[in-house]
Parts: sequence; structure tokens; C-alpha cells
Amino acid sequence: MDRARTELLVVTLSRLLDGARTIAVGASSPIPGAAALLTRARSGGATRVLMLGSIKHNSFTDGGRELFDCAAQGRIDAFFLGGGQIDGAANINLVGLGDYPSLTHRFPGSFGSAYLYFLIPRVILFREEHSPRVLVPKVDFISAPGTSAPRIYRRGGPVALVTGRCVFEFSAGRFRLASTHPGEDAASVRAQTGFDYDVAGDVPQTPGPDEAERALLAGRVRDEIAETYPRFAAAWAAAA
Amino acid sequence: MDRARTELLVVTLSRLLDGARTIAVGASSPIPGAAALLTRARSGGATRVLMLGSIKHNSFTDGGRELFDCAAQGRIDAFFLGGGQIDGAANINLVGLGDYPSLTHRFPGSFGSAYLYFLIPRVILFREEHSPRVLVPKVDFISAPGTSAPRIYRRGGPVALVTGRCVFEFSAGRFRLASTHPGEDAASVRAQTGFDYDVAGDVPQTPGPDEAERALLAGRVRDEIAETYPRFAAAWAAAA
Amino acid sequence: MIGPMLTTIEDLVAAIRPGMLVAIPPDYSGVSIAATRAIARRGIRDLRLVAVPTSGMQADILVGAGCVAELEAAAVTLGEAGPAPRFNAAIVGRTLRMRDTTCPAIHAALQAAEKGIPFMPLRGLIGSDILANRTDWRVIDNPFAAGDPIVTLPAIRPDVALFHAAKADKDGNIWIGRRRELVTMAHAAKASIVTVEEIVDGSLLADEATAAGVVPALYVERIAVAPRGAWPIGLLDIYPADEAAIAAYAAAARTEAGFRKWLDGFLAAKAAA
Amino acid sequence: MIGPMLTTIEDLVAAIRPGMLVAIPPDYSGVSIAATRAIARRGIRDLRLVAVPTSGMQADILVGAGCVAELEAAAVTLGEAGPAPRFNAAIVGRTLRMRDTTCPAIHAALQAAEKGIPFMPLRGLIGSDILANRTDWRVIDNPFAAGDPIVTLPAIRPDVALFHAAKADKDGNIWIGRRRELVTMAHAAKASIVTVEEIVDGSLLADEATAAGVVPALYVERIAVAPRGAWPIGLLDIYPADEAAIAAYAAAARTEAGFRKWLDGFLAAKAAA
Repeated sequence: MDRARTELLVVTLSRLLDGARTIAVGASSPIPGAAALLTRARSGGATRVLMLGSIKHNSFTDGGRELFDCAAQGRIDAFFLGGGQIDGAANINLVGLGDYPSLTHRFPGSFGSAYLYFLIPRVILFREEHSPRVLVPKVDFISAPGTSAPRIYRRGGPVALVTGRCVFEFSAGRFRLASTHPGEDAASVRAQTGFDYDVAGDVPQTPGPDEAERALLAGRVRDEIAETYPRFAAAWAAAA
Repeated sequence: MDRARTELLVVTLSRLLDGARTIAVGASSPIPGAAALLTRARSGGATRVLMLGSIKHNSFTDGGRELFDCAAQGRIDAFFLGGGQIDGAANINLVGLGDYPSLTHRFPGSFGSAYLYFLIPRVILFREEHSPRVLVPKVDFISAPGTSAPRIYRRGGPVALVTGRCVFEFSAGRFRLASTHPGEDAASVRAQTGFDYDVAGDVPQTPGPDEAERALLAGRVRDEIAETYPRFAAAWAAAA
Repeated sequence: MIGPMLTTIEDLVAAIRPGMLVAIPPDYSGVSIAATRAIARRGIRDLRLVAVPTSGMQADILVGAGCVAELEAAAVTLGEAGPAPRFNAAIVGRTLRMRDTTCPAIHAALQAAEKGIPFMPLRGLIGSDILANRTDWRVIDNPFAAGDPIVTLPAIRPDVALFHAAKADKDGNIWIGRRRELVTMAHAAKASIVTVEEIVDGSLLADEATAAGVVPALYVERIAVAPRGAWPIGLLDIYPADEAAIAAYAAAARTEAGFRKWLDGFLAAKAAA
Repeated sequence: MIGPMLTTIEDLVAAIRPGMLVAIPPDYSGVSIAATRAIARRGIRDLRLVAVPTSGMQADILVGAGCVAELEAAAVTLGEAGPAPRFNAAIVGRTLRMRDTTCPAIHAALQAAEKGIPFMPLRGLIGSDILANRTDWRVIDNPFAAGDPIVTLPAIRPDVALFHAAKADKDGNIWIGRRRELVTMAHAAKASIVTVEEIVDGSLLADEATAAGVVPALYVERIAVAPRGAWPIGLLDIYPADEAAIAAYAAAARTEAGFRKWLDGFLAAKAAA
């Protein structure tokens, strides 16, 4: 694990969560989980984290459906989704490559994306690999669409896409390059992105953690994420 | 309380429950509750009782809806319903007298009747008062209909009506007088019944409890019903 | 800060405003008579009550005290103590808008709100005068089988779920045991307002054994301590119903004058907390 | 006698017959790997699995062992240990009928079975290729709002719900704590078949504290004792997942030959009971 990159991603995701009252984190999401815990640690008690797979950071007592019911009730402000493929319309594919159902490569599956993408106001797309094979012109399978026609019931959707190279913001059905991570610039991002997006003026660099954040990351956040993602936390600690 | 009459009713209802694997008993139903407990006591462990309001005879752990869900799943074989009015088509009225919503007299309400009457195979109607004001030609308000058109989803319905005077069996949309309680005969029942029904041949007398049943009633059943209906059990014991 | 506010019972009910849709539990669950007293004292009017799915003394007191404009319930009764006298008088006197329903319809419509779906289908009901009078319900054809009519019920989303429970922890988690209609109420409602017997140390969610019976703080807005707050109704295995007190109420409330006198005593009683 | 039969794990899985629809829980709940071994040993074929709503090693083993004809799941993954190799191979090799879905659709369709309704509406999904490929789902107009399309899902009624839990009592009540997807599974399924860590004295329903986390015997058909029966998956706060054993499985199962060798060892292992 590259510690600096991991911590940059955690801090970047965490900033996108600012002001969220309740953040939910799905399965197999150690970096988003750490980001949510960092936001919580900085919130002075104003943010609640609901993390699938956690016993401690879990307020749920109604089984696996409660996260989804809770989202439908409007009680969840922010959530993360990823994708084996993501396209420029923020459609995401968590199912596989090829002409479904004749797949050449299978991903785990759509999880709750086909639902939560519609219902949670602030969905942050996160995929560390930033390459033309992930960020494609059009996904092979739409697990969940980035936008919907006006007549379709939809109360939420994507606000940003964070990758290992940059931050894109999403609005009006298009991505816009918001910042590039250290070592990248607008041109290097363009070269690795398979979909079309907007760039407005000079693109700033994604800021890394400040001192206070660094201390929380190395302490409380890493300790807390270890309960749900022990191998991730151990690798993070070893890289420190 | 007239002990002999109470025990006759308990035993009569209990016999109608014979062979039921799972019997549910709704709110405010001490005599049906005692009947279910008697059937259970005699079943050698083959009958389960689910009694609303009980803590001991309650297997439910999913809140008030579980009884209804359970019935819909086909797990409940027998149940009791009553009515402020009952008509010859086995329609029951638990809402009130008059031209709804302008009622001249209000009953508590329909409870789960409008649902359970459709879903539980063996519904036993029970109303102690047997008079023309209760057993009417046509109920003022149908809380739940006795029968439904063939296209309507219905897996259950009434099999009998037990009153303080007699037992009616119900089939093909009609009541038939099956037995009269001690002190009554076919003519006295006819005089007190506001709806039309069938009588086939000589009508036998409703048999009272035998020795074994008497012992269970005075012991185990009365003890068990006291948990849910303490005042009923106390009055029963005082009348003994 | 997130999480519910621990407050007084007077302040607790101040969150309930005229016209609100308030869900209340059945007598076998967790009925807050303590909050009922505070509502009547405060004189909150025009409440729309939803009994989940029935009510007893709580609805009867609130109707008698003039707090209720509309009531949706599958039944209102004092159980072994007999009919609910103020409710019955209000129906016959036509001073209450009544929405008659059946128990599973209330549960299902709350589950629809819990799931954020606009409606829930339900079996039964067809041919009943309940359905005939519920112009807000719709019968549709089962989309999976032609010629199979089924009732659909619009979601019931209460503004407030009001109940009483055994205990809360300092984070605002509420322990309700197996009385899970309270969970559904809390999920379906915009906010839950809860009286409890006591506040306990430690987190009720920390241990799997107690966590199983918890309504999480996520759903709870205000909590007040009210020892014996369900009285004269019982609470789980903690205390039984006070049958004599309920029978005394039933007798007093048979007349408007008798109820007024009873209510004066009830309102004057020192709040349990 | 009513109530579940306490039996051996071999006899437990004998209730699962070829072609049956079997509901299995997610890794964070109560997965019976002990029963998985017994199913593979017995060579039960043509199972139709429903993951509630995802699965991991359990589905992967059963697919690899050739027990599964069809799988409905929102995802199959070994979590931190990576992709589910036998599942992925079966999809690419087209030896498994896959019904892709999304988590809340599984929950909702099981709730439809629980409630005995033919279908459940669900938000979301419109515009997704999941919906486009689910010819068994229907989009209808919300009967309460014109021009508002909504997906309806037919009920999923499993023949069997198969899971592992901390304990059972002698009446056959099962304690599952707050893992209530197991409750929904049990309600929705015709019968539940359960392995447990231990059988305890006394009734789990006798005390409100334990009753809150119980699947009642009413829903349970067979129970077998299987200590550490979820291993290498974890169980509540009782034991954690054995990450090394799951990673070893993930590595071995990358190839068919590697999986066969792993399976031989797994099947040869003495059942925990």
C-alpha cells in the first residue's frame, strides 16, 4: 500500500462528505469507510456513520434491509458507489464485461446500487483505478444509471467521482475535472480517461491531509476502520 | 358467570378446533382462548396456541403484524371471530349500528377480521348473545364478508357459529343448525334467530364436558387463561 | 449534536403540533399515558391519530379531552373493561372523523412508509364495507395474474411516533424488546418521541443480546423519563395493567360529566417524572 | 409433535431436495458452512439459491461443487479476499443461470412472501440493465399518482431458509440477535433448516431480553448442532472470520483443479459436531 496515496484518497473523500449528517458505507469499502470515519471524527459529534460489516459503527437492528429502508426514508445523506466500469454519464457497471449475460469477465454484482443511486442525495463514486478500461465511453451493463428522465422518481445521484488520479464533479449529466492528485495534470488525466468530460480553466491540485487530519488518520481513524477491515488497517499501519 | 354454560362453550369451541396444528386467538377473547388452551392440553403436544395479549402463549417476535403475516403464509389453521351483528350469509359487523358513518351505536371496530376471514381455513364465529338483534337478516356494516365470488383470492372462511344457544355449521353460503345447548331446542333457537338457516332432521343436544375435560378446565386451562384474562379467570373460579 | 434530546415530558410533547399525524401503539405494546397527560394538559388540538393498529384508554382520553380531529384505527376498546366510552360518544355524536380499517392494513401502510414506496398491496378486504368507505384505497389488477383484483393501500407516514419503553441509553437508543410494531412505527414516522422508565448506562447496541430489541437513536427526536409511564396500562413483563384503575376510568367516562371529573384528577396528578 | 426436529447435520440437509429454492444469508449474518459441507457431501444437485441479498464462500463452494443450477443474488464476492472464483468461472463458462438483482429487491420480494402478497413495489431500478434483463419483473403505473412508473417484484418464497445461529432452545426457538434478515428469510420460506453453536436450557422466549432476538420454532423444521458451524466465516460477536482460511480458499479456487483439491480436504474434514 502507498500510504500517501491512501491517505490522500481518504481525505479527499472525507471532504466531499462535509456537512453530511448521516453517512452510510457499503460492503468492501475500506477507503470510503475510513473517509466516513474521518468526517465523523472531525464533526464534533454532528455526523453519524453506518458501516455495513461493522459491529461498532452500526446502528441497525432490522436486518439487511434497514440500510435501504433508511435511505428511502430520507435519513441517509451520503453514500459511496464504485464500478468495474463508469462512463461519462455516470452510469456504473458492477456486473461484468461483455454482452450480458454472455460475459467475458464477471464482477461481484450490483449490490444496492440500482436502488441507492436513486435515493441518496449525495452519492460519491469512488474507483481507485483510473484507466481507459474502467472509465469508458459507455458501460457494458448499467447496474445503475447516472441520471433519469424527469418523470422517474429520483431523489439522489452522483455528485463526484474520485479516482487514483483526480476528482471529477458531476452536474447536469456531465463530469468536470475538479482537481488532479499530485503527479497528475489535466493532460495525464485526459490520456487515461475513456469518456468525455469538461475542464474549466486551470485545474488545481487535490490538497493532501493537514496536520490535524494526519493525526486522526494515523490514530483514531485507523483504529476504528480495523474493526471492519483488519487487513486493510494492518497494511496501512505497515506502510506508515 | 354461569360456570356450566361457560364450560359448555369452551368445550364446544374446543371440539371445533380438533386436529388444528396452530390456533390463533385474537384480542378480548377469553372463552375462545380457553377453548384453544383446552385443545392444546388434550393434543399431546400436537397443537400450538398463539394468543394475542399473552406473554407465555406467544411465539411472536416480529410485532403486531406477525399474526397477519403468519396467516397469509398459511401457518395458522384456526381462528375465532365474533360480531356485534352476524347475518345468515356469515357476514360480520364489528363496527356499529346504523347507516355508516352515521352510527346510532358504535362497536370497537373490525380488528383483523377483514383480512383473517379470507386467509385462515377454519374460522369459528363465536357470539354468546343469541338474539334477533345480533343474528340479523343483513348486517348494517360488513366488516368482513362470509363468502366471496370465485375470482376473489380467498383461502379461508367460516366453518361454524357457536352462540349461547346452539351450534350452526356453515357451508355453501348457508348456516345449518347442528346442535342446541341444554335448555334449548330447534324451536327456541328459531325464535331467537333473525336470519334464515337450514335444519336437517332431528337436532341433537350439544354435549357438555366429560370428566377428563372437566378436570382440565378446572385446572390447567383456568390457570393458563388467567395470565391473559385475569378477571375472566377469577370470575370463572368464583363460579366453580 | 446528532441524537435525541433528553428532556422533560412537557417539552417532549411540545414537538407535537396541532394537525400532526401521530402514531400510537396498542395496549399490549408501549403506550405512553404519561405523554397523553402532557398532551391533554397542553391542550394540543386537531391531532390525527393512527392506532397501530388499535388503541384503548389513550385514544379515549385524547378524544374525550378534545385533542383529536381524526382517528384511523382497526378498533378502539378498553378490553376487559368494556367499550371506549368517549370514542363511542364522539362517533355517535359525529364529532370525530373516523377512518375504519383492519389491523394488517395499518401495519402494511406503515411498512410502505418504512420502505419509501407509495403503496402496499394487501389480500382480503374485497367485499367489506371498510373498503367501500375508504375512498383513499385502490383496487388494482395483480400485475402478475390477470383477473386477480387486489387492494392497494397508500403509505401512512406519521409526523410523530409516540410510545413508552422500558429504557433508553445515553445515546438515545430505545429498548423495546420484541414489541416490534414500535420499530415499524419509528421507521415509518418522521420522528419518534418516547417516554422511558429509565436511562441506563452503557450502549444498548454494544451487546448483541440487548441490541436485538433496540429502536436506534437514528429515529428518535426526544426522550423523557416517566417511571410507570404506561400506567394504568401495563408494560411488557415490567408491570401489569392496573385493571381496577382502567375499570374506574371506564365507569367514570360513561358520561361527559364523569369524564370531565376524571380528567381533572388525571391532569392534576403530578407527572410521574 | 409440533416443533422442529433436533437431528444430525447429515439428516438436516436431507430435507433439501434437488430443484429446491434455498435462501442463504450474507457473510455478515449467519452462514452455515457446516451445512454447506453436508450438502456437497450428499451431492445435492440443481439447487436454486437465493442470496439474501449477497453471498460469498458458501455460494462459491456450492457452485464449484456442482450443486447449483441457478443463483439469484445482488453480489457474490469473497470480500477482502477478492472475487468469488468458482462463481465467476461458472458465469463466464455459462454453466450457471444467474438472476442479477439488487439488495433491496431481494429483501422486498422476501417480504412479499412473508406478507402473502403476490408482489412488492420498489423504487429505483428504472433505467438499469438489471430491470431490462428481469423479464419476471413488471413496471406499473403507481395507482396513486398518474405518470409515475414503479417496479413491482414477484414474491420470492423459498422452499428452505438455511442458516447458522448462536443457539437454540429445546423447543426449537433460534436466537439470531439483531440479524433480522434471518427472520424475514424464515417467515418467507416454507421451512427453516438451521445449524446452531449450541442448545441451551430454558425457553429463549421466556424472557423479553432474549425473546427480542428469536426466530420462533413455528418456522423451523430441523436443527443440528454444529460448533463453529460458520467457520471460516464469522458469527456475530462470537467468533471473527478466519481471514487466512478464506484467503487460502480464494487462492486455491482460482483454478478448477485447485478447487477440487480444496474441496476434497473440505469434504474429508470431520464435521464439527
